[in-house]
Amino acid sequence: MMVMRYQLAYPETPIPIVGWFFAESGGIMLPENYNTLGAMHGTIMIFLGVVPLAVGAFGNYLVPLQIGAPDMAFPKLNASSYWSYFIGGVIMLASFFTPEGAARSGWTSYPPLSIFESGQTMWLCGMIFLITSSLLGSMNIIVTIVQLRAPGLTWFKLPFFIWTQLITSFLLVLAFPPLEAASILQLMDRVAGTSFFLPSGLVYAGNAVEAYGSGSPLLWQHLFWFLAHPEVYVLILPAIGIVGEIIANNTRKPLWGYKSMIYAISFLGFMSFIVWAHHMFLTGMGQTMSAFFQLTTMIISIPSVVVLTAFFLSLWGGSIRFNTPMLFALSFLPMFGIGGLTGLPLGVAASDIFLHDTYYVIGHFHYVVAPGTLFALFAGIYYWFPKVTGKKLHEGLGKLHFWPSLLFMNGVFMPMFIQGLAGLSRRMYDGGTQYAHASDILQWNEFMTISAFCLGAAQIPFILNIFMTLASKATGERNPWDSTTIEWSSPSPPLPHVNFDEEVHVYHGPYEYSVPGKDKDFCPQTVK
Amino acid sequence: MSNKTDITVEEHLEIQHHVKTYINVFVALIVLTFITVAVSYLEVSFIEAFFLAVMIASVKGSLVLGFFMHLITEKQAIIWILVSTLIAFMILMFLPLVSMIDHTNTW
Amino acid sequence: MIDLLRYLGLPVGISSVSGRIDEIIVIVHYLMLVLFVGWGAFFIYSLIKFRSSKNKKANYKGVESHYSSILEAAVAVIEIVILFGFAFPIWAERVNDVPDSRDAVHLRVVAQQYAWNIHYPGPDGIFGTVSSKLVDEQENPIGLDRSSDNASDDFYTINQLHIPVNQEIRIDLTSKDVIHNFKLPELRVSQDAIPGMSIPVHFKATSTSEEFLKTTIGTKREGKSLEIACAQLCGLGHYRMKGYLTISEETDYLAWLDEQAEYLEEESGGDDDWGDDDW
Amino acid sequence: MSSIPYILEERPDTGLNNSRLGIWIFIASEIMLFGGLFSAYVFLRFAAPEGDFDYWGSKLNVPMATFNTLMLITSSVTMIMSWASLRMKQFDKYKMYLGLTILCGLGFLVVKYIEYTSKFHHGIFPSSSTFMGIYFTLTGLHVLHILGGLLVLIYFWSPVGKRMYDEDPNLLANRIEVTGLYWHFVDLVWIFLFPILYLL
Ligand code: HEA
Ligand code: HEA
Ligand code: CUA
Ligand SMILES: [Cu+2]
Repeated sequence: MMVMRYQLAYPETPIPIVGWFFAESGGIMLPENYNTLGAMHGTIMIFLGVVPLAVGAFGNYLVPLQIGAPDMAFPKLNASSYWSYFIGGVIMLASFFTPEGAARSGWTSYPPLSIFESGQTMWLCGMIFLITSSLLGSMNIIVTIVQLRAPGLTWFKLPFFIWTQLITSFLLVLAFPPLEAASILQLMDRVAGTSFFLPSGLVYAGNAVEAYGSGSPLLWQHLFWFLAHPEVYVLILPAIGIVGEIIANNTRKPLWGYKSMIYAISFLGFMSFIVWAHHMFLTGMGQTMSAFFQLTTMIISIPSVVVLTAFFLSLWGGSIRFNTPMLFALSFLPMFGIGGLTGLPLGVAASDIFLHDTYYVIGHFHYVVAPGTLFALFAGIYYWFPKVTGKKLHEGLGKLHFWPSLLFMNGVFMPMFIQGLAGLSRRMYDGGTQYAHASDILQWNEFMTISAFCLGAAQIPFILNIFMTLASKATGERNPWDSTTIEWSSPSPPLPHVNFDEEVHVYHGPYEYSVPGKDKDFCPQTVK
Repeated sequence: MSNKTDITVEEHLEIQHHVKTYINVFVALIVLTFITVAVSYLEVSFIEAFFLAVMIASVKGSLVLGFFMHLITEKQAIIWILVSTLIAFMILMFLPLVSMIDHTNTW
Repeated sequence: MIDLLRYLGLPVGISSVSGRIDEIIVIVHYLMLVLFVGWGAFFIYSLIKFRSSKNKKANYKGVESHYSSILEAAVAVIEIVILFGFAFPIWAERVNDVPDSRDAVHLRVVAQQYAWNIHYPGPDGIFGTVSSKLVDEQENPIGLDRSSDNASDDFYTINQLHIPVNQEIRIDLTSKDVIHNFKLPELRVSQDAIPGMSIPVHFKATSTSEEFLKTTIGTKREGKSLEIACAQLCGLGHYRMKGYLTISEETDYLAWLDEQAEYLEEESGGDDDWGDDDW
Repeated sequence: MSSIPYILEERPDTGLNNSRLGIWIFIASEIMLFGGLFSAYVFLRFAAPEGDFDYWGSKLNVPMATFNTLMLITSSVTMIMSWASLRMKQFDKYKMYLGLTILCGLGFLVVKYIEYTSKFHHGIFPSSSTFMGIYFTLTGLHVLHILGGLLVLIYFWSPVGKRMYDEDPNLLANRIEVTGLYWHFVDLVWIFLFPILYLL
């Protein structure tokens, strides 16, 4: 889906292979298709992709294992969360095939546009289900972590991943409902004729809009970003957690500054509720508020720096093994570094005047979500695959997956900064061909598109790897990475409904690697 | 905890004692409801009316929370959760407002 | 650094604000570069030095010094300096020092799908009343009430923004339908146009279109002048919502104004339909 | 059935059982859900033309809403009485109080229904004004919560409750306690909705 969209380096030429999708226009993508794909790409990647993967899949699967619990606290709630997700997902995907088409107002769905454009109703209904699903899931995670920790597993013996899941779930519980409320309001605007987000005196497409008016488009932006900023930390925190686990394991030493990292991410979680309006600097914000939000935005970058620094320092003195999970986890660091650092000029309102809604923003957040979160998720898949299936993924194919991915990721997203610096606006159907100020950087479009295709191709070894490994014979090895955390003391795959085959009791902190005076270089949490 | 059908006399007495509290709270809530309605007929400015109404509602709310929902004897963990919710709630209520007032808008 | 950014694509800045905005972009990029190179060097060095084939046994303790906290504090301090020293003042000037009509060339811009309507107050410098009820896409896209006071000499253009060089310009920005973003990339001006709100932007152009065109000679951009871009998704035509900006010497600007006034005269003699002017 | 610990008994270090913690987190998210709408209400009220909200607000029926407030408060107290009875192992009293709670809830819905339909008869719809929009959204969502709560209450009032009681009275007591917490929360929301929508 991504790839189709990216065809737009060659605007208004028929698109090979997937052209049938645009049959009515002879294979040429129309602006409505482009806007639809853009909005749905964002929505699907974030709400149907990364959140369910990072919180739903990784969280639900690993949290009980890592805290030595037999299952999640509320299995039925888990099921309903899953079904709610399923319904939401079906609604979202089905919307492509309705006469109206899917949403096309960006994943941000700014009214009034979103109220006039077609396709949005399905999007809103889908969102309400997806939000409910995430809410139920995260409640479950919180209760599980608080209540079902194995005996002896005190708060500061929890693996870092568990902490990130806990904070993430809190963010979801507190930040998602306002978006649900906002979705309900927007739904009312669309179907019941209210005007929460419509000011008086609109003239749309030549006709006066018949609504009562006196609403405010900015209200949506506030409610949306009240969720969506915490949301970006929802995307990154589990990733950071995964990376932490893998780094500790493959440097064979404890994470540096474990406690300070926990404090940092808790602080980050709290702060994430008061930075949202840095997405709204150009809505005419006055001096007081812009100063406030710039300040909070800069403050929130500090905990990220603390966490990253801790990761870097963890490397020092280690005995670093470069296996596939580790490679993905390591590359996460500079990639997230680039993404995070480019957040700074966006967070400074004065430079954001120029960079707002340019490809610089696109570059910024793709660096944090694609080579950032996505790589961390890949790392996690490689790392925990042996636990889930009892079979280890092939290392060679893994490396064949990693190196081209890393290369082409940068090939896709690095030029975005250049285009952004030139002032190229995002969400341009023709990639900016119309505009004079884009003429210097248009050639990059082709380069990025080719990179994106290659990036897609680079996923082939991964998929092959998964299928080949699944077809192979299970070794059932419990602890292939010589890891300390609790999940590795269960059978691989874990037993249904009880996970563990013996009573779990925890004696140590999570990362007791290379403890001086021990003969093995790791000391599992469950072994005295 | 007690077994299936019996409870001790002390427990019984304790619950009876709680029941008395519930009744008292109930009466207080009813009275406060009439007070809010009565107060709304006062001729005061919007801001004053607003604060009065919200104040009384908050008192009522605290009664429900504190006694019906046993918050006054609830565990630390839950208090923490609610306090952070309250903070998030306040942020959600007031930051957008403040920023609306702060907007540069020539109309 | 500015050369590097220019080389990468940052267009020449030609307004009173562009210098300071570029400056802060540069400063932040310096900070980013230093951090990235510093951490990157440490990163690569550790990876090489502590690879398992060379360093068989990990050190349980690892780094014991606390220089890193100093570093984190330093980052914080630099960010604060950037904010208080540069960002806040720029923003304050942007939103608080809005000139009023007497001190500036005062225009209104009404965005719509997918065009920019530029409303000039005419010689009297005062805008006539507008009302959404009077909007007629053909005859009167901004809904100007010709019968109101001060309206008789008002005129408007579509997608043609003419301004004089070296004079304070104030634009009151609004939108008829959805949210747009009024962006003049070379002037480092950008502001959302939000229906129901009228938001002032102000700036001073420091070079004329002609002078600007000279700087593009030899680049891919040669011959393409200044434009108004829309930087907020506003519907299907978002990508082609483009206006033209002409910055001229004051004399030329005044001449242009006179020309417009003449058109207006002609029109009010006959009947309407004068809107789509000289382009 | 399941090996999940702390379903009923309390975990020593947190002093909580799973469902009580769970319901409170659920309530936290509900607070934020209604918080979003309250925030919208306040924002829109300030953005609206002067007097607009007052004008439309005066069209609401205060006596009916007062009556409804009393209904909900009563239902809250019967709810907690039914839980207390259950703890005293008085199943019949429990059933009576729970039945009263359900009746009060139904009564609330009936009054709300009358209110809504009379609005519709007068040609007042959510689209009539921003105030009416937010009024219908807020109360509508609240009604949905009442409906949901009623379904659960009826479930426990039905023979299922009896069966559960015979199996393990403490389990039923726990379920009723948790349901009660939710029910009180719905009451709490109304306590704020009432003055904000009807009286201001
Ligand atoms: C995972 C997601 C994620 C994360 C973590 C972040 C993190 C940050 N984001 Fe980002 N952001 C998004 C996702 C994310 N963002 C998305 C999706 C959008 C666009 C939404 C849309 O409009 O569609 C966006 C948009 C966005 C904007 C709005 C831009 C605009 O529209 O004009 C701003 C402005 O302030 C911003 C700022 C920041 C800041 C300051 C951080 C900080 O938290 C970053 C802190 C991190 C660091 C400072 C890095 C620290 C590391 C080092 C110092 C070491 C580096 C060195 C080496 C590794 C060698 N972001
Ligand atoms: C998590 C979020 C996420 C991710 C991963 C991506 C990944 C990618 N994105 Fe996306 N993007 C967004 C979120 C994301 N994006 C958002 C929010 C927007 C803004 C939308 C808007 O304007 O409203 C956007 C917009 C956006 C644009 C700008 C559109 C415009 O403004 O006109 C572009 C342009 O090139 C782009 C490209 C890409 C590319 C090439 C990738 C590649 O990295 C994709 C590569 C993909 C893979 C390598 C495979 C992905 C893996 C999975 C799907 C999981 C599979 C799982 C298992 C196998 C277990 N994206
Ligand atoms: Cu107008 Cu985009
Ligand atoms: Cu943000």
